[in-house]
Amino acid sequence: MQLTLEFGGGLELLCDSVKIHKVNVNPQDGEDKLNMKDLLAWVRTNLIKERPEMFMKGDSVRPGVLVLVNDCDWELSGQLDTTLEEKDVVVFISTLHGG
Amino acid sequence: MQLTLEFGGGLELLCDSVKIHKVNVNPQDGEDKLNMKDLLAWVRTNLIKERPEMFMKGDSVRPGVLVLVNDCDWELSGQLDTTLEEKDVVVFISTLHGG
Amino acid sequence: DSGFGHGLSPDMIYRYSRQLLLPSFGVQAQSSLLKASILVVGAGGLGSPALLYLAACGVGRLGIVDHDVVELNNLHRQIIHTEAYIGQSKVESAAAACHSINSTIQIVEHKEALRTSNALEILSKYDIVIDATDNAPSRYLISDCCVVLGKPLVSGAAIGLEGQLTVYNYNGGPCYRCLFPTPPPTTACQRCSDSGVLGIVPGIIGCHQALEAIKIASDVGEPLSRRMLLFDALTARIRIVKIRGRSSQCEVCGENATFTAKQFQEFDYEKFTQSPLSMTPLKLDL
Amino acid sequence: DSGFGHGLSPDMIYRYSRQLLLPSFGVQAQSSLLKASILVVGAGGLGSPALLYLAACGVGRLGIVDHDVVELNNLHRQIIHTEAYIGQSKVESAAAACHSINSTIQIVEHKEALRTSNALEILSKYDIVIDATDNAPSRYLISDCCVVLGKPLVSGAAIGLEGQLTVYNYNGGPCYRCLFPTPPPTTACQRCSDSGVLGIVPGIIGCHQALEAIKIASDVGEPLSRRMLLFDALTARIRIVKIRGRSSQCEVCGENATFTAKQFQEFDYEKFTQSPLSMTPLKLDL
Ligand SMILES: [Zn+2]
Ligand SMILES: [Zn+2]
Repeated sequence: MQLTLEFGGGLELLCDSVKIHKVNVNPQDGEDKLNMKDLLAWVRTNLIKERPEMFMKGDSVRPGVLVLVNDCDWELSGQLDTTLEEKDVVVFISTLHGG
Repeated sequence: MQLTLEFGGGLELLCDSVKIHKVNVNPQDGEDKLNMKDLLAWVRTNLIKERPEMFMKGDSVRPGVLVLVNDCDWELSGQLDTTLEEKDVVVFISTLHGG
Repeated sequence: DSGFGHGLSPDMIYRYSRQLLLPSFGVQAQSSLLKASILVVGAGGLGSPALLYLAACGVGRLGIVDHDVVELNNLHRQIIHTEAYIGQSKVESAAAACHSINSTIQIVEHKEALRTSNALEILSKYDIVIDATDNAPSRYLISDCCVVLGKPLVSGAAIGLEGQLTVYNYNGGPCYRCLFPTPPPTTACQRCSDSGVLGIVPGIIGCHQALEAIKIASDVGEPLSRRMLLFDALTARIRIVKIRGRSSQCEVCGENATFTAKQFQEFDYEKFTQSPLSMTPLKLDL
Repeated sequence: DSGFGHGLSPDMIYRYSRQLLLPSFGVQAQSSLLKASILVVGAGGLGSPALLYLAACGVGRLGIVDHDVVELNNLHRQIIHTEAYIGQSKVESAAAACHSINSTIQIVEHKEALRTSNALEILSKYDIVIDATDNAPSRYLISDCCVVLGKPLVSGAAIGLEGQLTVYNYNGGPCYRCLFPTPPPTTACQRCSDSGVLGIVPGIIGCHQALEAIKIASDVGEPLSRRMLLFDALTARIRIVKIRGRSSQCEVCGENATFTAKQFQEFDYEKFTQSPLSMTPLKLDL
């Protein structure tokens, strides 16, 4: 499944400072769907190069990270249970505090 | 065919000051496709309430109007010959000169 | 009343004529602005353009909170301050600048840090609050105080080459804690003073904060509530995304929340976020 | 050179420290900015924030072109001017404001209207041009002149509650005429002075113009070439759309175009667009 993953607000620093990743992620063996929980595990294994605790906490993202699936907060689509579809765009962005 | 048509830069004044129009436009009798030329004729007949010369010139838009199909200049997709698809978003925007 | 019915003097009509001419703004929206009061917390990178534009457009009463003094290394982004004010209070400097572009509005100087001990009193005097601060504890403190007082909050942030903006606690929308119930780890909380920022980035976000406050104050357009603007200056990309509504579980604004003024005053925001409300910036040695 | 290798004096290091700290900006981009020259045509609604931020961030030489004087009805949006400058030259007023926030850069005052007779000489002295004017003939004149001289052009416009922004003639991208080969009917050319504008709208667009000019001058990020930003303040919607590249048919920059400096000087932009380069605004009577 082709997905576009974007990292912002400093999270890109955890993946070699690359903000946009065009990736191919498939459902796990025996599954026919890919959900956000699967994707997070995949991202942690395949994209996060350092300080994974700055990206995840338990099996979700750490506090202060917003997750957007197709420009929509994942809280509105079922959070970890959100089912992903071909060509979806998933954004991980750390909230900023500066000014 | 369901389309979203948006007017901006003052062009909305030609259609009752409504900027966003969700419309249903079908190919003409005997045709299986709808292109931008057909859509312009449809817009002129169905949406433009006043001063049509501020919207069209000949069978195209007047000078100073940009046409965007799915956020992309119609010059890049074939202008009047651009074929429209279900759920396309077409923006008509007048260039601004103020400051 | 000046006798014109709309409450605008001839001088005001002349000054604000380009806004009065505007069919979707006009006399009614301008009159609302002139009656409105807006508090800007922070006269720094975000607050600078926000304050200048709010003063210019005719907000009736404009409050400024800050405890800092102007430093030379602020001037690359804090365009409200001039070299002549280096070493002086940011609030005095900002108030003087606002007064010089519009002497007909009221400007209120709050030369102190916003804390649980003074926030309720200060914020209660304004219709709308703009969070233009630079740290996590202040953001929780201001949002909680706005919930307690029922004030809409226009929240902006910028660091490096990125900016973010949304409106909290407006018309049934979420508060800051609905989005961020748990504070981030302190290592994730960068400040402009430590991590750097391109000056124009808070400039753009601060302008958007002024716009959203103007829209709320004049009851014109659709404020950026339940939506968030995400700005990346480097690639010139802007997303406006849909965010969650008010959370029923929110500890401050949720259905069963009982967060009172007294609890607010006793809440330790520095302990909650594990970071100080204000701090001395690092020194740069090239 | 100050002896530090990077050409930055200790005062500059302190002043620009928040930009120097930024990994994606840093010493190299700051040095480029300090060596760059940028011309802002128009010290009005768009030019005000653009000039303030360009001065603040450290553009080495900043030119300002305008022939107007400051009026009270400018002040709701032209935040670079103060009440004290009403009746005085906009260029002098803007130059004084820029100088007061950064006395270390060079500011050049061009107190005249830009015309075919002086444009080549003025524009040739700068690396980058910002179009912050308010009328169609000026926009064609400036773009054509930039093509003749090979200068990138950061073009912004705002009216009412909408704004637009793009970069022309940059890195093989289109010029203004590639997009608009034929001028619009004069009835489609509104000016802020006639049709009204909410002050913060040119504020936001002018800030974006400063950002794009900074990116080009410092060779950082992706400038908004072949893309256009469309901003609707009322609904808080921003689109960044893809626009055409250079047109091979363009009469000024196209493959077979032979538009010379001499032709530029003889071109009648007022006749071409059927509208004057400058004009007295309407008077508002409520
Ligand atoms: Zn809440
Ligand atoms: Zn061209």
